[in-house]
Parts: sequence; C-alpha cells; structure tokens
Amino acid sequence: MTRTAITRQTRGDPGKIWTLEVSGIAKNYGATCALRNASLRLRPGKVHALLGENGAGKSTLVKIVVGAIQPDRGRIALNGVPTRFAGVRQAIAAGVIPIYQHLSLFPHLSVLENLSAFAIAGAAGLRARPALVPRATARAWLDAVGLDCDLDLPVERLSVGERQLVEIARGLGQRCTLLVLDEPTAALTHDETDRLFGVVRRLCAEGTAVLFISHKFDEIEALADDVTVLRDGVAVIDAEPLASLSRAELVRAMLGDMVESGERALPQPGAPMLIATGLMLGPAAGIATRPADITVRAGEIVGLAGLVGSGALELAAALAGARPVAAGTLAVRGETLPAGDRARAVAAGVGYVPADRHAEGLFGPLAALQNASSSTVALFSRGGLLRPGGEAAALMPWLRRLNLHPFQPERPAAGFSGGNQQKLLLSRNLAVPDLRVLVVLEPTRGVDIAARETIHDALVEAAGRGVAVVIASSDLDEVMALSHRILVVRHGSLDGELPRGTGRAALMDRLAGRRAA
Amino acid sequence: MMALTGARPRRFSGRLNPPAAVWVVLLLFCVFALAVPRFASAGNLENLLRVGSILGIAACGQTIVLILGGIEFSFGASAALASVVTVLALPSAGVAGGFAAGAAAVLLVGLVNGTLVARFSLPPFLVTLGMLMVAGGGAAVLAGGLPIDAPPSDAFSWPARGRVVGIPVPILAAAASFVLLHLLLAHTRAGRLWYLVGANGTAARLSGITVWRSVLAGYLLAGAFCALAAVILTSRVASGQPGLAPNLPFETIAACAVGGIPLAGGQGRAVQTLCGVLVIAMLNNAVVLLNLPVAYQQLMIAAVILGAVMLQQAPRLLLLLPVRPARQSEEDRS
Amino acid sequence: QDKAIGFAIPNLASSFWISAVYGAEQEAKAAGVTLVKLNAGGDANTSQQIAQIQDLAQRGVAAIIIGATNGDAVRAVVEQAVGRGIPVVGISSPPNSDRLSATVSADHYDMGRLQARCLAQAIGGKGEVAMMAGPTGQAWSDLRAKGFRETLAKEAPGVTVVAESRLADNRNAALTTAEDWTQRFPELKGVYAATDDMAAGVVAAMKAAGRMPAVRISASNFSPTAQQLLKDRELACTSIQQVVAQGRAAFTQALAAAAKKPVEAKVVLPALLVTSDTLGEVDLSSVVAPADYRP
Amino acid sequence: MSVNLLRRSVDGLRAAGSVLPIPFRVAPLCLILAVAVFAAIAPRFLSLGNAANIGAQVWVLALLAIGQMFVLATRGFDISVGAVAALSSVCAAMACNGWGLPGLSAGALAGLLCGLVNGALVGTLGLQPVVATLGSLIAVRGLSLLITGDGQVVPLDAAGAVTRLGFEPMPVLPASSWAALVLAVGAALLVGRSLAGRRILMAGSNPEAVALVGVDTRRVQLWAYGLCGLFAGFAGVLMTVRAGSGLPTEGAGMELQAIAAAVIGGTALSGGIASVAAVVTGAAFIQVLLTGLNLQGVSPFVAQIAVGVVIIASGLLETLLRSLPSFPSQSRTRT
Ligand SMILES: Nc1ncnc2c1ncn2[C@@H]1O[C@H](COP(=O)(O)OP(=O)(O)OP(=O)(O)O)[C@@H](O)[C@H]1O
Ligand SMILES: Nc1ncnc2c1ncn2[C@@H]1O[C@H](COP(=O)(O)OP(=O)(O)OP(=O)(O)O)[C@@H](O)[C@H]1O
Ligand SMILES: [Mg+2]
Ligand SMILES: [Mg+2]
Repeated sequence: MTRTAITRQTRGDPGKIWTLEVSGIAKNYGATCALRNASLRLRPGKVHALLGENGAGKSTLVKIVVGAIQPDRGRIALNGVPTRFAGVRQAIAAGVIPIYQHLSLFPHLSVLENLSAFAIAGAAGLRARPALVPRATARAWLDAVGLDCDLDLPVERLSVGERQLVEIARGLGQRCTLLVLDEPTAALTHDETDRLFGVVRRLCAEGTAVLFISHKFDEIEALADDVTVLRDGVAVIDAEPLASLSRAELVRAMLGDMVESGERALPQPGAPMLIATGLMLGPAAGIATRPADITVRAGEIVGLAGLVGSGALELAAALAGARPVAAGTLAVRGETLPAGDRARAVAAGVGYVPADRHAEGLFGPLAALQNASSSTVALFSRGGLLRPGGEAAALMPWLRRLNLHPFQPERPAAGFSGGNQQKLLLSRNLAVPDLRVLVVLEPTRGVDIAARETIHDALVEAAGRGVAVVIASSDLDEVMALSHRILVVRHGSLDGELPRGTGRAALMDRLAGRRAA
Repeated sequence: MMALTGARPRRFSGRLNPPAAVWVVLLLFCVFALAVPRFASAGNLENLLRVGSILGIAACGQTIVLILGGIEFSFGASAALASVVTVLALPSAGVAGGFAAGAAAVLLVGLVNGTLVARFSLPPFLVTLGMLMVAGGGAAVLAGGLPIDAPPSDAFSWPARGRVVGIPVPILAAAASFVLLHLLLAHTRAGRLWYLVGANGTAARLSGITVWRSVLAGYLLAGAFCALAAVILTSRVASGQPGLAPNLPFETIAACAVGGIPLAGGQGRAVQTLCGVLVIAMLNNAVVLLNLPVAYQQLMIAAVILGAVMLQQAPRLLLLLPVRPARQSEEDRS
Repeated sequence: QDKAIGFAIPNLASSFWISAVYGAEQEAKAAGVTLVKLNAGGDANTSQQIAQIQDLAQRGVAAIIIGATNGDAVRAVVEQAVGRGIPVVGISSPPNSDRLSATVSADHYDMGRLQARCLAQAIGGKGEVAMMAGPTGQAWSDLRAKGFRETLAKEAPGVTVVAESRLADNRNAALTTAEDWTQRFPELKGVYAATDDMAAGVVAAMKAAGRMPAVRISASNFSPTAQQLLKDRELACTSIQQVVAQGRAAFTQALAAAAKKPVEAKVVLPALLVTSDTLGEVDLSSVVAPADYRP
Repeated sequence: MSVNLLRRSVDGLRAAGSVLPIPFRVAPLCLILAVAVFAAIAPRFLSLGNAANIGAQVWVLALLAIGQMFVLATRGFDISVGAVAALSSVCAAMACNGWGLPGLSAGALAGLLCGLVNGALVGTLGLQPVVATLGSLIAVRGLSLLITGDGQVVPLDAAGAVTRLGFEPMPVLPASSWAALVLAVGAALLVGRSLAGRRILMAGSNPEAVALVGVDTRRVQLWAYGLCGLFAGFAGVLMTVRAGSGLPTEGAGMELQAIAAAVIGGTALSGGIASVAAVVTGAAFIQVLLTGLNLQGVSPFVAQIAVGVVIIASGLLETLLRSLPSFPSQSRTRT
C-alpha cells in the first residue's frame, strides 16, 4: 500500500515529508468562527505542541484532523498525500489516533468494551467478540498508563481520573502514525502524567508524530519539540522549534499580551467560618473512612490534596453539602446545616464549583447569563416574578470581571470553551451576596493560563472579602500557590496538614503516605 | 486584558426571534386558504380556533412538562375523568361546583404524577402512562363505561359556547393561557427554575434549587392547564365521557414538537407551542373540509406533520450539514 | 365446583354491549351460573380478544358467548375451543365459523336501512346528507353504513351523500367534524350517525350553528342519550335492537348448549325504528340496560 | 402466605442479584409476584395448560417490546409499532394468499421497510423521534386502510393450515411461539453479541461520543429503527397467524404497552442498557396481569386501574431494590 511505503520512506529521511501538513483551515459554527486560517506541520517522531487560549480553536482543529468534523476550507496532507477523512473511522484506519479532551467513553459499557470502541466502530462482520481487544492486550494497555481495574466494570463506576486513563489507554493501544492528545493531562496526577510522557516518548522513538495540547507550560517544555500557537483561529506561531522561543514570547503570541503571575499575597485569616465535625464519607465512596474535623476561617484558603481516588474531591464536596455523608455535621458561622442539603447550604452562603463541569455544573442549552444566575434567581425576583434586567445588572459585572470570552451573555453555555464555562460556574457563586464559604473542585481543569490567573485572582479576592475558601485540585502547583495550608487526604480521611511553603517533593511524599522523619 | 473582537453585549434578542415554525404556520395557512374550499371564511376560522383552543390550553401544560424534561400521557384520561366527575357532581354541587370538582380531579392526577416523578424519581413516561390507565379506568368505573348526559343549561354550556365581547370563551381562555404560559416561562422565577431543572437536574440541585418542588409545581400547573381544557371540553360535549379525548396527549406532544420544542428538556417557548397548535388545528380542519377518503386523510395528516418539521430544518437539510444530537438542535438556530 | 360461562365482549365502553351484558347477566343470576366477562377494550383489539378466548377455553368454562371484534379473525381460536368441546354462541357480530352452536344476531345492515328510510323521509326525499359512519374495519359500523348507503341509492335517489367521516368515533370528534361540515356544506339537510353518542355530538354542532330544525339527524342505538334526544325532538329517529333480549337469548342458548340440550341455532331479533312519536311504545326492558347498571 | 412468598422471592432475587443488574430484576420480580398472587386466588392458574397459554399469547406484545427496546437503547422512541404491525399483518396475509406460506415473510419485510423509513427520518434527516414516528404511525394506518379497501380484514385462503401453526401445540407450545422464541434469542444475540448491538448501546450510552470514535450514527439509528420495524413486522405476522387473517386496524394503543413492557424490562429511556430476557419477562408480566385480572371476574374497568397502579408500582419496586442495603452496588470497584 502506498501509505506504508511513504511512511517507510519518511522514516528513512525525517524532515523531508511532514507526517501531517495542515494549511488554511477555516471552520464556522453558524455565526461563530472557530478557525480562520489554521495550519500545522508535524515531523515524524517529534512531539508538536499546539497552544492557544480557551476557545482559540485547538479542539476544533483536532476534530478536523481526525475527520470528526469537516472544515469549510483548507488542505490536509498525511505523509505528503492529500487526505480528507470523511469520518473518524478512516482516520483510525490510517493510523491517526485521537485522545479527546471531553471524554468519549460509554458509561454503561465495560472498560474492555470502551477500550475496544475504535475496533467496534471499524470492524466488519456480525459478531462483536472478534472486535473486542483480547483481555491480555487490554491489561497491557491499562498497565502502560498505570491503571489497575476490573475489565468488566462499567465505566460509569470509575472516577474522572480513571476514566481519563481509560481514554488514554485506548488511544495509546492503537497502531499509530499520528497521535493526537487533546489536554490528556487535565485530570491526571503528576505521577500519571510522568507515566504518560514515558509512553509518548517511546512512541516517538518508533517514529510516531504526536500532536500535544495542554495549558500547562511545564509539561509542554518537558515534552514538546515544536510548537504552533493559535490565536482566534489563526496560527500566529507556525511550527517553530520550541527551543527557539521563550515562555514570554509564547504567552504573548497566545494572548497578544502578557500575564503577570507571581506569588500572590494571601489575606489574613479571621474567625472560624466553616466548621465540619466528624465528617465521614459514606460507604458509597468505596472507602473506609475516619471522621474528619475541619475548620476553615474567614479569609482563609484551605487546599485539600490527595491522589486520584483518595476521596479529596468527595470530602470537599461534602463540605459544600453537595453529597450525602455517613456521619458528621456542618456549621457555617454557628448555623448548623444538614449535610447533603445543597439548598440549605446555598441559603447559608456556601458556594460550590463541581469537578465535572458538564455533568454537574452547566445548563448547556441555557444562556450564559442564566447559568451564572442559577444560584441567585431568588434575588432577581420579587413575588415570584423576575425583575427585568435584574440578573444582567447583578451578573454582568462579574462576567466582565472574569473576562468571559466571547462576551456574549445570551449565548448558550454549551457553546463556550471550557475555561469560559468554568468562569460561568465561578460567577454563579461569587454573585451570591453573602457568600461565606466557597468550595471549588478542580478550579482550573482545562483552563488556559490567562483564565487560570483570572480564576486564581478571583479566589484570592473572595478570600479577601472574608470568604472561607476550600479548593481541591489534582494540580498540586495550584494548591500550593493558593492555600494557607494543605490538608492531606488519604483513603477518604484526613492524614495531616502541611503549612504554606511546603515543597512539592514533601507534598508528594505525604500524598503517597510517606512521612518525613 | 485582551481586545474583545466586536463582542459587545447584545440584548436577549434571541428570545424574541420568531421560531422557524412561524413560517410554517403562515405557509400552511396560505396553501390551505387557496386550496381548501371555504377554509378562509370567517366562520370556519372561528370554528377552527375554537376547537384548537382546547388543544392549545392542554398543550400549554405539556410544554411545561417537556421543558422539565418529562412527558405527559395522562392528559386525555384525566380530562375524561374530569368530565365524568363534573357531571356526577352537577346535581349536588351545581354548575360551578361541578366544574370545580372536575378540575380538582385533574389537579389530583397532576399532583400524583408530580409527586411520583419529583419525590420518587420515577420515569415520567411510566408514571403518566400508569395514571392514564388509572384515570381512564376511574372515569369508566364512575360512569359505568357510558357517557352520562348533563342536564342542558346555559351556565353549563357557557365555557364552550359563551362569548365575551363577541369572542368565543374558549378562544379567550386559550389566549389567556398562552399569555400566562409566556409570562411564566419568561418572567417568573418558577419558570426559570423549570428550564434549569430540565436542562440539568444535577446542576440545578447543586445550585441550591429544590428540584422536587420545581418539578411538582410544574406537573401541578400542567394539571391546571389540563383542567381548564377539560372544563371547556366537558361543557362542549355536555356530558361525562369516559372516552373523552383519547388523542389529547399525543396531539399536545405533536403540537410542541411541530413547534420545534425538543423533548430533551430545558428548552421551549410559548410561541413555539402556539405555532404547533395552529398547525395541528388547521390541519385537522382542512382534512375534514377537503372531504377526502379516510386513508388519504391520514396520509395527508402525516405528510403535513412531517413536512412542517422538515421545513423548519430546511436550511440545514439543504446545506446537507451533519446531523447533531437532538439536544443541541435549539443551539443550531440561535 | 361452580359452573361458569364466558362472554367475550369487543368493547364495553358502548351502550350496545353494556345492554347485551346486562341481559346475559340477568339470566346468569337467575340460573346461578358465573358469567366471566372479558373485554377486549376496543374493536381494534383483535389479538387481545383471541388471547381472551384462549384463556376462557383454558379456564374450562362450560360455554362461550362471543361478540367478535372481527368475525374472520377469531375463527381459528373459536374452532380451537369448539374442538376442545366447548360450545360457542355468537352474538351480534358472530365469529365467522360454521361450528357455532348458535348465533343470536342483530342485523346491523338492517339498522342502516331503517335509518336511510327514516332520514330520507324526514328531509323530503332529496338533498345533501353526510355520514358520521364510525370507525373503519368494524363489522357493525361497516354494515350499518352499507345498509344506509345501499338503501338510499335504491329507495331515495334524490338524496346524495356528500361526506363520510370515519375518523370521528366519539362524541367530541363527531362534534368537531360536524362543526366543520356546517361550514363546508351550507345546503346540508341530514346527517346519519352510526351511534347515538356520535349523534349527540352532531346535534350539538348543528344547534350551535343555528342549523337545527333545517338539518335532520338519524342514529342507531338507544342509550339514555338517544332517549333524551328523541324526547327533545332533536333526533329524527334511531334504529335499535332488542339488545337486552339478545343478551338473554345468547345466554339461554349457551346454557342449553353447555348442558348438551337442543339449541335454537339462529335467533334473529329484528331491528326497530324509534321516533319521537313512538318513544313511549318501546319496551325498554328488552332494549337497554337501566342507567345505573355497572358491568 | 403472599407476604411470605414476597419475602422469599425478594431473597431469591437478592441471591441472584450479583449477576443481574438492578433494572433487569424488576420484571422477573413483578412476574413472580403476579403469578404468586394469581396462584393464591385461583388454584388452576398454575397449571401447565395455563402456562402454555400464556406462553402462546405473550409474543405479540413481546416482539413489539423487543423491537422497541432497540430504539429505546439509542435514546429513541417509536410510537408507530402498533400501526406497523397492522400493516405487516395485512401484507403477510395478502402475500400468503398469493404465494402460499412463504408469503408470510412479506409481513416482516414490510415491517423492516417501515422501520427503515423511521430510521431515515430520525437518523438521516435528524427529526425528533416522537414526531417522526407519529407521522409514520398516521401514514402507515392510512396505507393499511388504502390497501384493504377502508380497513376490511384480509381473510387467509389457507386459514386452517396457517392458524394450526398458531394454536396446535407442537410440543407444549405452538409453532408460532417457538418461532417467536427463536426470534427473541436472535434479538438477544444481536444485543449481547453482535457489532450492531454494541454500536446501538454505544449510541445510547453517549450520543456525543459515538461519532468521535468512528461509529456512523445515522447508520446505527437506521439499524435500530429498522430492527424495531422488523420485530413489529414479526409481531404482525404472528397476529396474522393467530387470526387467520390480516388485521388492518389492529394495534391501537399497543405502542404504549410495548414501551411499558420494555421499560419494566429494565430498558432505560436514557439509553445504553437493554436485555431481551428482561423485556420478554416484562411483556409476560403485562400479559399475565391483563388477562389474569379479567379472568378473575374483576370488572374490566377496575382491572384497567389495577394495571395502571401496577405499572407505577414496578417503577417504585426498582427504587426499592436500589435502596435495599445488602446489594453489593459498589463493592466491585477494584480487582
Ligand atoms: N459545536 C459547537 N457549536 C458552536 N460553537 C462551537 C462548537 N464547538 C466549538 N465552538 C466554538 O468554537 C471556538 C473554538 O472552540 P474549541 O473547542 O476548538 O477551543 P479550544 O481551543 O479547544 O479551547 P479549550 O482550551 O477550552 O479546549 C469556541 O469559540 C467555541 O465556542
Ligand atoms: N429553591 C426553590 N426550589 C424550587 N422551587 C422554588 C424555589 N424557590 C421558589 N420556588 C418556586 O418558585 C415559585 C415562587 O416562589 P416563592 O413563592 O418563594 O416566591 P416569593 O417568595 O413570592 O418570591 P420572592 O421571595 O422573590 O419575593 C414557586 O412556584 C416556588 O415553588
Ligand atoms: Mg479544547
Ligand atoms: Mg420568597
């Protein structure tokens, strides 16, 4: 077959023929222009980073490359041969393997079936069995990403992090010329990320080209060889060696501006605001737990840190009354709240940003403004009637303050990029007038650097207003940068506390259960 | 921080845009007016609207339930129950009392539906199908399976036959219902909560909304609309009919769907329902006026319903754009 | 061990069948026999009725009375039952089988014919009429409509049928359709209604449109609704059967067949025409169940 | 006694619980309860003959429910199945009169065609399932009337030979029931073992993702609705076989019963899970209830109320099963 012939030739003489060459791509969604003039050139055996702020069009470009959507304009060539995939199936067959940003797993189907999804989609014939990946192979795929789970378990029983690993394992298991990774590390811990990078480097050594999307500069610098930067759907840096560019230059290319990020001064904590006593996650969490006592003061930011599956996210959710618990009570400024009753918690001024933005946060078809006002509808109504313009008046300042982009508050939330959706969830809580406690899970998962700074600023500022802030994040840098102190969570229970300024290595040790002497 | 390219805040203009179904209504009206004898006469249009009013009022209720992400199959049966209860209560309770009793029966069905869906999280389909059988069976038991006639009186026939300032009461009631529905959906807190709950129940709960209250209120209000429709229907047929309006749930769902409201929840406007109702009402009327054999009548109804829906998608179909999951169809338009 | 006789009814939400059941039940009470009534729940539920007849046979009833949803469609299961030694009596719309022990027939064709004569006379032998003919594919409605149409063609050629509705099969739908007719046919003189309930809908529509004395309406069946309409002179006439008597006769034949006693193979009770003037002369006890009867 | 029975059946099901997902436990439990109750009231109910009877009757509803299951599994909805069954019944009868017994298969073909049209409307043109299938429901009814001269039944010339297939016990069950059983097994294989079945479940489980892994969504929907139509066609043929004639106006209201059976059989309206065995059990439950109540001499109207209550109760039962503490709902998270 010609394709393999060309591949072989390319491998013999790298650099002559691009594994993937994309140019002049444009794509419109109705009135929204997602891509204007995008291009990409990928060398075999190299990792190519694709950068851009939220909504720059990265995921759209990825979907075009793998044939999931069709561009309005532009050319794509694979190994020098002009190509246009009519569907993902052809892309897979040609060795172009996607790992998507928003997981493309099937919650009711087993891990094994999910790992076999590409094969099930592509196979011919009648029986499903031959399309399933052999169990030993599936094990090996999961081992490669360090996941150990029952192959027959429905995926809906896995945590978000575990699901991300399944998605990655599925992609890495395919025979590939080009691997496309759209923010694969957003839900991964440091260790898992390292393991993933190991696999990616091995694939590169075998000649695979890798397209890598991430908002984390450390990762990009650790992995990538070349870089393309998209801004508003245009490639402003077009396939240049990463080494030739400084971080500042990249940021300026992405945003047209600089982002100053430095050590933030945290406010001085005041009186205790949130007091949780004897809080115990139920057996439903699948972990035996010890009761936890947590006190968060006004103006204090407390980080909850733990490995995937440690229960840190669940514990934080319980602090916001967002999940039922086996035992324990919550008190906000002396007022006792029934655990697991969000309505009461909201009334008491407890804000909450869930980890799973799509399933638990967004009202997809509703306007951004209506998403932002969902916790405060009562404020904009009198006698059950909505005051005209009330919510706009109250929320527009927040949306502007958080730099909602594009600033179209009437657009359905589903049409915004991940970072901007996160801003909507944050504004929903910040707008609560007497906000006392704010619990934020994964504050910046999948969020670009500019938005990340904006969100961090907003959290610190909220603390400055006297709000007790709890953050739980798998991004340890974030937890370390923002928290007055870090509570370590292991097996669903508290396992000690670390002060601000604790080094990354020490934190990692504690999370893994190793105690410094 | 960055230049916001032309992203000035727009007013909520999207909410006021006419839905695609408006064009279907206009087109259909013109076609029928030209092709169907006597269709456009004043008398016929009044007839058409009077009959359509009942469908319209009930469809207002269905709209709320669909926005909540549910579905109502028990409308026809509870209207039947209402008519039987009304007529049975007539001798002892008088006309007003009879209608009140009938309306109360529908509200009771709505309350049971709402409670089971809201508090026990049962699938709306299962619940309302079960209540369809319970209410229908109940009506048949009460009436002994047969229609029972109401003693004729002007008061009793007023809801269906009366006029206020020259306009038939059912048409006024329907107009009021649509205005009320619009106000509820666009301008009240309860309406906003329905959208939020229908779009994402989990997110609604986590936003501090008492989801069950909202759902229960929705089903109750849907019951109230249905009760109004039932009162007019009962007055119209002047009897308690255990088999009163068997197709009401399907016609209301069809009206909403033809108006472009997705069944996935979280979306839908009063004007869309109005358009759908007008399409169905015009169609039912034209089919009789055309006086075709029954087989062709049915083929024509099917063709117009499917055609009306396809026409709204015409831009997409013509451009052969890819089909996206149904729940996003509203986004496509806005 | 009690003795039971089965009664498979196509549709209990109809005054016709309620009256038939009433007649059979009266006899059953008198004879001390259990009457097992199975309702198919509508004329279009043939599969359900087939299953019900199978169930009756399985339950070992002494005999089965069947008003078929469709005579052809239940033939096989009926012959099955007969093959197992269970005598079957057909009533009104009998199974289309020659192995029945007896049939008690109502002549639906005749009911249509009587209506045609009465309506033609009421409108003076010429003019436009419309037919509210009832659901398609049901023996009773098809036969009544056929009797009406053929008799008109033969005996009143001046009368033309301008519309025939088969979608409207309840009072509300008949009301809507008739309202549309008032717009479409300004010259309409008469309306045929397959049942009295539909006729009530037509009457309401014509009254509301102010067409009432000009348009004459005929019906079939004799529920309290029809009686009232006749009393108010809003109905020209209704063609009826002695339904209660039929129910009684069917039960008697079934009991006899079960006991292997001789049966009367064909009981025919003629259809009658009732007008406002003859209303007082009808022996209600053999025609219609009392208003408070609950099957 | 019935309390005891209830407790024992709950215990039994709990034991079997670890293999059977909760949604699929409702139908068997309902069926066991219904049989227990009827057996307590009417001793003859538990006879072999009665079981065979039910085994012969359940299949029209069961085949419709199986078809419906395919569509529900993709998050769809098909309310045209009753009408499609009626049209198929007529086609089968007409073809059988023309070409003899093999002509019956024309019914299945007609069903398949109707299903494919639905699939095209939903999958290719992207119409909402309810509108698309409501449209075809009405159109198909019109077609049935058209080809039968306004709804006259089509008697089979070879009625005797055909109906023997529907009533004469081959061993235990009549030939038609064995055939339906084979079809149900085929459907089970299709859902559990075939690529098409797997893709249908994928499409229902995550409609956004299914195209992203390379499944052609339109084709899957075409398949699912096609299968639904095919099984409605089989149901129509079965109706013809048992009635000895084609029934053009049959099946009003069957669509809702079929969906109810499928839902009681654990098929989620939100897509992604399906089990043929559970759906057939759900259909059997409804059939037992419908005829059982009538046969006990319960007034048919009261029986209707009872069926409604029981349908709702089946939903409550699932909630109850989920809340029973001893179910190992989360214990298998790690190996
Ligand atoms: N299905 C869609 N309908 C309408 N607009 C869309 C759709 N998908 C993407 N967009 C718009 O296209 C633009 C580019 O989106 P895309 O998802 O490619 O951004 P991204 O660079 O991947 O962002 P992120 O870093 O948040 O993942 C955004 O403005 C987004 O709102
Ligand atoms: N938290 C909530 N969850 C669900 N439904 C709610 C909630 N709050 C209010 N509602 C519903 O909204 C509607 C109006 O609520 P309510 O009667 O509290 O308004 P009100 O007190 O008159 O308004 P306001 O407090 O703005 O003056 C009611 O239908 C109520 O059921
Ligand atoms: Mg992206
Ligand atoms: Mg209030």
